[in-house]
Amino acid sequence: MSKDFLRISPAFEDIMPAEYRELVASGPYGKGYGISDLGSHKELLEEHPLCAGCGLALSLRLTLSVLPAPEDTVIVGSTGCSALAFPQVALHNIHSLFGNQNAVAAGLKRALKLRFPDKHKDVVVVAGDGATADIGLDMVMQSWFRGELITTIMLDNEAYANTGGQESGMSPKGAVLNMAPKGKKFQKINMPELAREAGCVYVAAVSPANPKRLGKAIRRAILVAREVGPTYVQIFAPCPTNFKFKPQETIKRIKEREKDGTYLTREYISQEAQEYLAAMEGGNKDE
Amino acid sequence: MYGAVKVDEEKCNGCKVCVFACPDPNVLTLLKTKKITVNQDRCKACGLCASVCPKEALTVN
Amino acid sequence: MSVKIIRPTAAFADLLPAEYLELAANGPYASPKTINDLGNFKEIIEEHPHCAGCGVALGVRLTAASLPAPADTLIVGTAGCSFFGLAQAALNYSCSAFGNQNAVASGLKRMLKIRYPDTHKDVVVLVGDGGIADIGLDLTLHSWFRREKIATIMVDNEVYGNTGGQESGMTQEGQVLNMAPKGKNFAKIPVFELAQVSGCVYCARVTVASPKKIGQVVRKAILLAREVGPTYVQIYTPCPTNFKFPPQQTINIAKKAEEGHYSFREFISDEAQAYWEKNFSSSA
Amino acid sequence: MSITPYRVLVGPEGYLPPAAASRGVLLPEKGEALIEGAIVPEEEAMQAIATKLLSAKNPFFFPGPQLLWDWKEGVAQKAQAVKRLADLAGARVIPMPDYRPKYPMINPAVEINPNHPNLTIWHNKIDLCVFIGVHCHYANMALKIIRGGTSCYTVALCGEAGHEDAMISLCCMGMPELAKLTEIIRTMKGEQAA
Amino acid sequence: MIEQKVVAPEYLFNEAEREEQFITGSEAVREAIRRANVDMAISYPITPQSESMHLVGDIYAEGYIKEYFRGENEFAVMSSVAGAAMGGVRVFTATGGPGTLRAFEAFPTWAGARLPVVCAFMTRGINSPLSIQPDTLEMAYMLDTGIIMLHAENSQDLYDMILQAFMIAEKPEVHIPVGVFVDGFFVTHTRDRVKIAPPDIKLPPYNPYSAPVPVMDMENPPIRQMRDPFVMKSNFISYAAHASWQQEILAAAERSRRHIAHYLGSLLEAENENAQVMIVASGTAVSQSREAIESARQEGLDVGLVKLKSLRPFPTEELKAVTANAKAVIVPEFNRVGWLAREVRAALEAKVKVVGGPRVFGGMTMPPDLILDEIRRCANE
Amino acid sequence: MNKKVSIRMSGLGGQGVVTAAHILGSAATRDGLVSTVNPFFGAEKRLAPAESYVRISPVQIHERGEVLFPDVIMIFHPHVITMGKCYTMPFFDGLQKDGVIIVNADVFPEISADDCQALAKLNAKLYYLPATKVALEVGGTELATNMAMLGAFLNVTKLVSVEALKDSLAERFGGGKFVASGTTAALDDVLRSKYEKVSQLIEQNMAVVEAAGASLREFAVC
Repeated sequence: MSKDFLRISPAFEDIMPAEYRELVASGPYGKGYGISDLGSHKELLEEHPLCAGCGLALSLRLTLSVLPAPEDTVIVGSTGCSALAFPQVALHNIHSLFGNQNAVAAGLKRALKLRFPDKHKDVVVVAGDGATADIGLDMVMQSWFRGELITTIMLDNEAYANTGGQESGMSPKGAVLNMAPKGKKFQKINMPELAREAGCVYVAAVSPANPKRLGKAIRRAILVAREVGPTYVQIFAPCPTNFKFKPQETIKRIKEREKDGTYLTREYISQEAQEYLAAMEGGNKDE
Repeated sequence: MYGAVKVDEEKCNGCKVCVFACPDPNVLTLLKTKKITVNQDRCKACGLCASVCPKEALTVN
Repeated sequence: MSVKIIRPTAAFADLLPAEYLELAANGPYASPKTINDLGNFKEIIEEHPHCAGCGVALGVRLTAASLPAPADTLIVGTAGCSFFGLAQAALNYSCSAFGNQNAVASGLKRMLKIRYPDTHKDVVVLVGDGGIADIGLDLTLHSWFRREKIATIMVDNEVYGNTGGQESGMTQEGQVLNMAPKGKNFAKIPVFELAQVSGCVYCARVTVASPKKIGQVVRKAILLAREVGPTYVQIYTPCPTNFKFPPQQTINIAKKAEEGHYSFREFISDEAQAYWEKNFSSSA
Repeated sequence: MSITPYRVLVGPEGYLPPAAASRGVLLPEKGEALIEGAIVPEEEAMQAIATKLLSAKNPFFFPGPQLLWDWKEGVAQKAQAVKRLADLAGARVIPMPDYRPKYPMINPAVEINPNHPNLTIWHNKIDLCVFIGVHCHYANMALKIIRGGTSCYTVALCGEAGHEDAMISLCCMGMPELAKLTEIIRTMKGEQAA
Repeated sequence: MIEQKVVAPEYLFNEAEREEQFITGSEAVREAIRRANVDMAISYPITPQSESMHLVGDIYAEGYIKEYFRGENEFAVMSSVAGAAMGGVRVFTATGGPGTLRAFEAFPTWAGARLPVVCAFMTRGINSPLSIQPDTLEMAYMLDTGIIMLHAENSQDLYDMILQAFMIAEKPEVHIPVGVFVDGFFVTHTRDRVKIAPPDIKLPPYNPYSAPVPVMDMENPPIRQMRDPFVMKSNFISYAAHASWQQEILAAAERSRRHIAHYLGSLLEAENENAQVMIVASGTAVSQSREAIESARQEGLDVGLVKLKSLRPFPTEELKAVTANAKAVIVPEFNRVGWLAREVRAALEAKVKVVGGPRVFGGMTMPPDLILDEIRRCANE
Repeated sequence: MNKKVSIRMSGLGGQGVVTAAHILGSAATRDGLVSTVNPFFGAEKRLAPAESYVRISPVQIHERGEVLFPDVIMIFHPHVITMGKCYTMPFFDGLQKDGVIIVNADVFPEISADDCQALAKLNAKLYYLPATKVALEVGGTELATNMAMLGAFLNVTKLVSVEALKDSLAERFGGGKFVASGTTAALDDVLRSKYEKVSQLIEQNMAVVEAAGASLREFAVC
């Protein structure tokens, strides 16, 4: 957007509620903020109805704080827990339907490219594991096959949480959940690997237990998607409500799973993306 | 388009490579004599059998 | 099936048209046939309306001749060219809606397992590239994730043949087709690799230029799917009609592809390899 | 089309009344306006707005995002003009900065939200409100809810085609129309004072 | 590509000198899109629609359209179309039969999201067993999706209605999708005379900033903007918000009446409306009826015809008016359920006898004689 | 002409029934008549049954879809009669009184006594010609079979002018506005490849049209 788009009409300055004035005064638009700036500025995400200790909410908040250009970012979401927080995000974002987020994003990205040929409009898909790996897998992968210049972020809580805790394709094998009363019978879907095979030029699996790494991955994914090709980031976002652990244990839980090797963090960068990033990150080593 | 493949029985050695090349079932069959025979009514004359025959025993008009 | 169901009742045997009698007497049900027996027995597919020189028809015919147990095989197909030959096959064949073949097959296989716990009922998905790689990709991959014991066979003509020659996800990059008027601008979908990542225990890639290989890999895929897990075979079946080459060129084109983008590939998981060696290596 | 023309009157009309458009109320053409469902010349509607505004006990203006944010050329001036108009009419201003279903609740003293505009109306005891600068879809939603559940008189100053669900609606509202309306109010106020 | 200049829609529709071409319905689609100033089109194969989108692809290659691609299935295509429309461009697609049903979830949400998409539906059979042949059954399912439904009788209608559809759909107070329905094969593959405007003119472009909802480009306020949030009664947000939203979609369709009448002349066309026997039909059934009526007139029977051009919004009042003198109304249809007869019956409120039929389906042709038989029966009663 | 004539063309996929219908309808339009043309495909498969329909009239035609009651039936391949490769059985189903049937066959296919009787009752005129043979001999390709059939049609009905037919052919293959779809496009390319120039394609195909008349035979029903 234009640099001074987020400006209140002078005539109405005095009647604007405080949160909007704050957003203008100390919001992140055009500032290039990163993870380390959190706490020092007005965030894009407002108060939302997600559960206490929600790993997904935390991941979402961290994700929003590292968008390289929030003023030119449009997010496409999908049905699920994340959709409950999105109305409270100070960005243009689209709910879409359940599972069609990458198809919507593909249409949107091409439309924006056509309308604004000279600037980068970052189209970022943020959806849950059910939307990405189950009902929407075809559309997710086809957007990658086609090389759509979008970033796909999966908030992986390993269950259908919003509908009450059913097994998803990303649930770990053996997990007893609704609709898997005897435990899930098959392995967690290997999405990072599928993403790589399907043509993603940057793939990362991260978690909010390491916010800096998460921030770096998201940033890289979005930058690479501007020019090189589709990118995928999978964020482990455990759900205290449906996996029945205490809200304060979310991060501990991530660390345990990372330690026992049942949730691997990893990063894959194609040669071309590597070169692009090297050029981009050359002068900016602080992350 | 209205023709059918013809077998030169002199040249055919019954190797059946043509049988594996035909997209249509039960068109080419191997006779007891170890020669291939063609069901003329069903042949679409595409020529695939001829394209693989090592003995050049098949021709499409 | 019980071979009885292909035995004409004595009272009406003389009334049955010749092709049915032939099928009973000389079809592949009574005694096991392999692809090497082609030309010597009555095939289970009858005359069909595929174009002359059709690679898909050839692929389907060779696959049908390679079934290890046609009497206990159920084919699940989908809309597309592959449908035409199979509609004339003496097999139980269901043509599902476009793209949902692997979901239909999953339900079918599980039900048959319950009804016939002691017999292997081979559920084989036999469809085109559009059905598997485009519209049905999600359902295909999920049947593999769930490790459904079905064999999925793609007859890949790299185009939507039946609807008049549109670009499919399996079309090669750069190819000009309908709906890709400036040429396809992304690579062929790597279904073979995706199958491995998604849990298939056996994958093979062949072309109609190598019929005996088709015979081997199809048989292997179906036998392994009985006990070990999902399997996938991808057969290159060039389309003379939509790629505008003379029908007699189909096999030559497939042969050339074997030296290029369609070289023979095979993947087998350790578990499947062990099972194969234990049970079938002598007969392979 | 219905035989007795439907009148868009001040509410509360009841539990989920149909949209006025579904009851046969048509939108005005340029130069025309709507008063309570009937098409009238624009001038007449402006007069009616002025009368209503000046006689209201507690009138409010609800500027929407298109006017609150200085996002393109001309908006700041238009916002200024609207502010002057409100001041002239003795109306207070409460903004509708966006349309989200806000969590957990809005502060009805300082803002209005299209998903439950009635909260703001009730809280501030508003008897007349003027919508301006709100995207048409959200304005229509809000106007229907207000008409269904409150006794607030609604006026819409629309830059596009107008709103059947407002009791008075202008369409094609630009700076000249705004100036004209201001002038009418000024004149009427002068007359009242005199 | 021919250099095109933007002209007023009225000029393109009514005034520009037209050339008569002997073309198929699919070619008529191409000629409409060529003049529609479309930014983007997305395709997926389904008979009998495919040819239309091939031809649209051809004009993309020629440079008339800026973006075009094949999606992976109809649901994805309709979703991508939604994304494009939210991004503020004029977008076109087409589907039919099973494709319509595969994509179905998208249509009510297109309407709910106020997307001015124009989609051509080339109807065909949808039930098992599979059929690629003409059948209008899918339209029954579409009636309550909230989209505007126009039904073309022939290629001329198809050409005109597609162009007009963009203008109707994009009116700020309407701004909901328009489906242009046409009977597959009977129109798409039939070669007929079609009068078309010169190729060097086109419609005015779409202005996304007049939309009744903010376009999703981060260039206009509000920035805190979600398309389209679900509304739950969990936090002071009333179900009334959702209900009011839905009313607004219905209202948008109502508002389209004036624009349909402006661009198409009317929502229905009536001939000989004082007749005692009236035929009410849409699509190809109108054409078959015309032949039957010609024969009936030669027999001295007095028959009138109502051609319904718009099915949503439904021209209830107009239909009542033009059938006021009728003692019987015959509704011939190309589907087995008779959805149009249901609509007509509901509109006429049992004041007139409504004969539901003749009906053919599964690809069968409707011989005008079948309709003639019904006319004779009704006339002699 | 003073009344509508409905023509049904039955053949096998790839024989050009759709193209023949297109050219005929287009020619009628050029002669100032009104025409509609529509094909019925099963699926676009070569050698599968294919039918197309042409209606020609001095006044506006509304009716569309299958021609159920043809005045003229053109049969492009004897298999239509002998193997049932058509959408209607028997092959003359729906033929109107005094109707015409033109068959591509070297000898008229054998038909049953009952069929003969039915045809006689209709006062049907039956013709046959070796259209494929003419196409090969004169046009140099069997793909000109449809032109031979049109030549026979012209000879029997005189419904459209030779000039109009030639112009339509030129427009169809002249590389102008017409864009053929899938399978038809493929065959178009094959056909074009048989001739060095489009003008040659047109000349030779028109030669086929003319030659067809000479080899046309009437078949006496019983």
